[in-house]
Amino acid sequence: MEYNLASLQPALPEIFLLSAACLILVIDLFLTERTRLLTYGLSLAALAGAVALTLYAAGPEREILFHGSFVRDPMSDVLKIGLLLISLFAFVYAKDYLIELDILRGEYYVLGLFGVLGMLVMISANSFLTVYLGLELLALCLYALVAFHRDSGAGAEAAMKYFVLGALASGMLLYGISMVYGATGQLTFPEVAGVIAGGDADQTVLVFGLVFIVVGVSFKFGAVPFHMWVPDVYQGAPTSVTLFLGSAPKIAAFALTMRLLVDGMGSLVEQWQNMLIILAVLSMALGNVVAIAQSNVKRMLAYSTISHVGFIFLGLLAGTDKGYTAAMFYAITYALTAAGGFGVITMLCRKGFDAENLHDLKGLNDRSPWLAFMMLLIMFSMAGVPPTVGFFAKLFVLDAVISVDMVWLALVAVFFSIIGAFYYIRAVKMMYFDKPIDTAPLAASMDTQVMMSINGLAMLGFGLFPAALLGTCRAAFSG
Amino acid sequence: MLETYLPVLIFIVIGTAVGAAMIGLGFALSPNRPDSEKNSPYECGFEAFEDSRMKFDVRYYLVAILFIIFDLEIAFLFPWAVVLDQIGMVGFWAMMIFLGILVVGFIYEWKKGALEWE
Amino acid sequence: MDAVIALWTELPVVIQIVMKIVAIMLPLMLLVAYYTYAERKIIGYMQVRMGPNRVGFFGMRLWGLGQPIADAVKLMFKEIIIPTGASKTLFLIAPMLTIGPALAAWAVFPFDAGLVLADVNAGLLYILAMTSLGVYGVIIAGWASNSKYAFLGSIRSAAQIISYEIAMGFALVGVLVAAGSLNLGDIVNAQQGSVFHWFWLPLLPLFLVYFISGVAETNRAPFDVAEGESEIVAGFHVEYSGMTFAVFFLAEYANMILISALSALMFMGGWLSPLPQNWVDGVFLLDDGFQWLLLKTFAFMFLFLWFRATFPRYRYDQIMRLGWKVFIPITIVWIVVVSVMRVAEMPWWFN
Amino acid sequence: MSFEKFLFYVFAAILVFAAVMVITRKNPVHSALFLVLAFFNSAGLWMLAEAEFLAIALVLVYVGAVMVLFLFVVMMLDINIAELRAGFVRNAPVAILVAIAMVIELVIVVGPQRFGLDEVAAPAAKPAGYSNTEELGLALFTQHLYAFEIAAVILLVGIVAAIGLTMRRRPDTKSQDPSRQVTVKAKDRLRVIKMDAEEKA
Repeated sequence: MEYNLASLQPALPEIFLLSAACLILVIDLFLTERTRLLTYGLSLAALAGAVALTLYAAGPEREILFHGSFVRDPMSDVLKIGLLLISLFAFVYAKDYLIELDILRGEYYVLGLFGVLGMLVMISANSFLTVYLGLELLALCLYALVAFHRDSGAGAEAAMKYFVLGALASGMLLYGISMVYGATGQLTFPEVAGVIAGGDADQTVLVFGLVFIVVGVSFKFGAVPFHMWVPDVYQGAPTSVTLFLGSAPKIAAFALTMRLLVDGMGSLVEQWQNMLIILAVLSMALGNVVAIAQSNVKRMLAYSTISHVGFIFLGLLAGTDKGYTAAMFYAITYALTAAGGFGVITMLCRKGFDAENLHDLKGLNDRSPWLAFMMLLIMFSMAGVPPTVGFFAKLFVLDAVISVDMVWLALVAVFFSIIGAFYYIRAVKMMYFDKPIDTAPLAASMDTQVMMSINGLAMLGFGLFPAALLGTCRAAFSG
Repeated sequence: MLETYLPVLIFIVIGTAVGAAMIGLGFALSPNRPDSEKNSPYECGFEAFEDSRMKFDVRYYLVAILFIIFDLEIAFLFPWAVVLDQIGMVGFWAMMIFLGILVVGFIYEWKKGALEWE
Repeated sequence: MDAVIALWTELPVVIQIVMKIVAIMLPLMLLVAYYTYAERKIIGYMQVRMGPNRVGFFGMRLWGLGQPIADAVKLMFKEIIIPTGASKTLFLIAPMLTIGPALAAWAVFPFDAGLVLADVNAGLLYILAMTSLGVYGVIIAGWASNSKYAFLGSIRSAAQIISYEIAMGFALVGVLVAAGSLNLGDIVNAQQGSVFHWFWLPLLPLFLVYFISGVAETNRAPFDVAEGESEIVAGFHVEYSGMTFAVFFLAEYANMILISALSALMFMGGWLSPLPQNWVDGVFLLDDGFQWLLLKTFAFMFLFLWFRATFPRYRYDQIMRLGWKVFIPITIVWIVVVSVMRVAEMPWWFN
Repeated sequence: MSFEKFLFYVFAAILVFAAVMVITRKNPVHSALFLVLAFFNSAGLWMLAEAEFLAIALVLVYVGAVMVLFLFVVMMLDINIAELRAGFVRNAPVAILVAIAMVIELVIVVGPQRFGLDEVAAPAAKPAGYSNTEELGLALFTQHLYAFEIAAVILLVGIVAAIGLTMRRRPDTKSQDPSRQVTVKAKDRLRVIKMDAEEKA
């Protein structure tokens, strides 16, 4: 195959981001403490450039590159843009926190960019090999980021846990992949799907492979019962990292599941549907119930994440385009919401004080009505209160589940969402009706404020006009 | 192909066996009269105190980690060099990009002072 | 004669191989023994001393030629001391792990056109893998001894060995790019022509890096901080005595010979004659043959001794700087240069 | 039984033995060394499968590099062995259960009824000139080019992460730079000040 600028066009976002990240890594070496913010600016520019290139390369057709290991299709376009924009939010929120804690080092942004690159690779993966490498690239960056605050013992411990369990999950995934490869003799998804559909592959081996792949994916997603690492890692990592970890990778995990289960093993839907039902129900149940008991806000949001992962699985397990659309909508909007939620927490931190506890939110309205309102929108969206976007996300997923005749599952989901609403509303109550414990003024830089406003209002905006985003998501699967 | 490796296997076995045989010979021929002074680990005139296996500078671990990374790079370079004639310019540039990415890492190491032994 | 050949081919393959191995190993051991003698003699003369000149055979002095034999016998009868607190098994395994790879690397070494024990495709890779195992003996010896000096020496030495191994590996990649094959025989054949077709010329920087790294890899002067008598007595093998020490000693010299022979093979045309082929075709001793390889190897072995007599010891930070900050950049750049030459088929080496 | 088969069983037996020793030895250094032995024997198995490049690369990379780091870590860190042992005994029943489950699962999946010689024909022996390295290179630099470049990025992230997490400049070192010492000028060190003579009070 010939390689030139024209034939490489579908991969331009990845190529650009890689070059930019390498360049920023080198530039950062020559910066002093005072000019360190240049790294920040360049990283944002790199993300913005990647967005532009994704739009430039986008189109309704499917393009395959690099001997079938890379694919660009409408789904990847939408996911990439969502991912890049949400990472942009995360990078902006992280800046003030890093400055306050005196850990502003270029590595945060560089590792973040490489992590984003890994996610792009996953989104555009068309073979088991690529998807695995993308996942490892992301995971490696995340392990390092969790341990980013070197003087923090909790951070190191969290990184260790994350690393060990993450490596185990990678092993599971790889084991499953090797079985599927053994059964089908193919690595690229369309060919694997072809062999499976042709009925030539050994069913037992395939199903065992599938089990391991699903286990690996659930580990990465943090679905119950493979969620043990989530609360500890979210709590132990610096908030700026939790913010990144808790938002954008959800989109990548969605892509991972889509590529592996739908693109690669779509005809085994009956098998993985049952596995996902168990995972989804357990995640929603445990996530929502345990979150109530948490007093640490990062931990609470970690359990909340687990429950939202259950919802994403709910959409996926419908096994229809409608379900995938709903799950995609859910993943993107949840990632945005989570970025905002952790963003607010980073804004509560300042030198020598790491806001972690739920009661740090108390009286936020008195200290900063604007920030409290943004947090209100975010919490409502997480709880699924109309007219925020979270409501519609849940609605679409439930609709998809009902349309494949699994009403009981929809009822279970609604039941646990109502339980979940309790702790979100409790946080809102603390912000508006409790006296502040700490009355220090909240200072946030201009860019953070602007981004936070966009983020908060987006909760409302997408909620009032969900059709635009939903239409985009739908277009991704209509082709 | 396999039969060419048989001598290699035998050579490895014999090579190690020679070492073992020589040490065995040493034990067979030499006297063995241990005493506590003779058997004490070497020290400059005083009694050995504390455990001799201590922690040491993290830099040594860092060297070992960097060594692994570069060793892997070499492992990638070997098949490339062998098929350089057959893979054409695409293969050539693929390796140049690979090397370029790792040179970035090398510059990073250098500037961060990971290669500094002060 | 025919009967002998018939008898030979009748032997089971394994016996044949074992006999061939013995035919490689015995001369090697003898060479090691007399290399130590040569070292003392040559350095002696360089320092205007006589070197060993007493021990001979049958009452004759013979310039001290009996010295290595006497040393070997002496070491055999020396007590093997195992320090208290040492892990006994590992303490004894360490020297075996050092000598095993040092000898086993010779399995794929071609001594003349077609004269090789195992003509494997991945010969160069095998050599690199075997040399990379040498570090185990050092680490285990240092740790098993339960002595601070041994431990310090082994850590220093291990970090040094692995650092130079990268430079060595890159240099080998350069050879590989130039020759286009991992087979050592093919590498020599790719240097056909005359002295100007050998790889030392197009790969000059890599050649220098390889040989100097080889010196560092074997822990020889001026890179012998691991032994650094004045600082940490004898480094990782301070607790070893008798035959256990002798095995380390043997392995060190076997490694030096290996590095010399490999340098001769990969950069100096191996058994090829330095004169153009049409001049020497069929001429006794001047034609391609084992004698050239031997001569070239001896030249490199002499360099080892010359270095030791000439250069003062490097400081540890200087050693690490040389390995990481000088050699690795040089080799990376030169690999790119060589591969460009190769792809562009530029000078006459690569046609 | 052919000689190859015999070698296979020898390598496999030592491999399993070494692997068991890795997890049962008290001393972590012994465990690491048994792991080295295990790698060696897997290299032997790969060699029997005619994957010469991968077999030697396994020795080069895993034995020659990765295990060296392992040894560095286990030798030089004070690992509390007794504490580890307690966990070992406590968790042993669960671990054995999982292991048995894995073995059963493996037998079901890769047993002879699926991947036996009846199901999958043995590959033809390779001709003498066959170079495994060459085949690998051709596949790596055409088909798997994209994966190869991602591998480079992963290695780069490895470098950045390792240095970013461990590197600290030590403020207490007293290193000297000889070239600066040699090039020092008198006026850098000594300042001659013109002063008026003081009158005696």
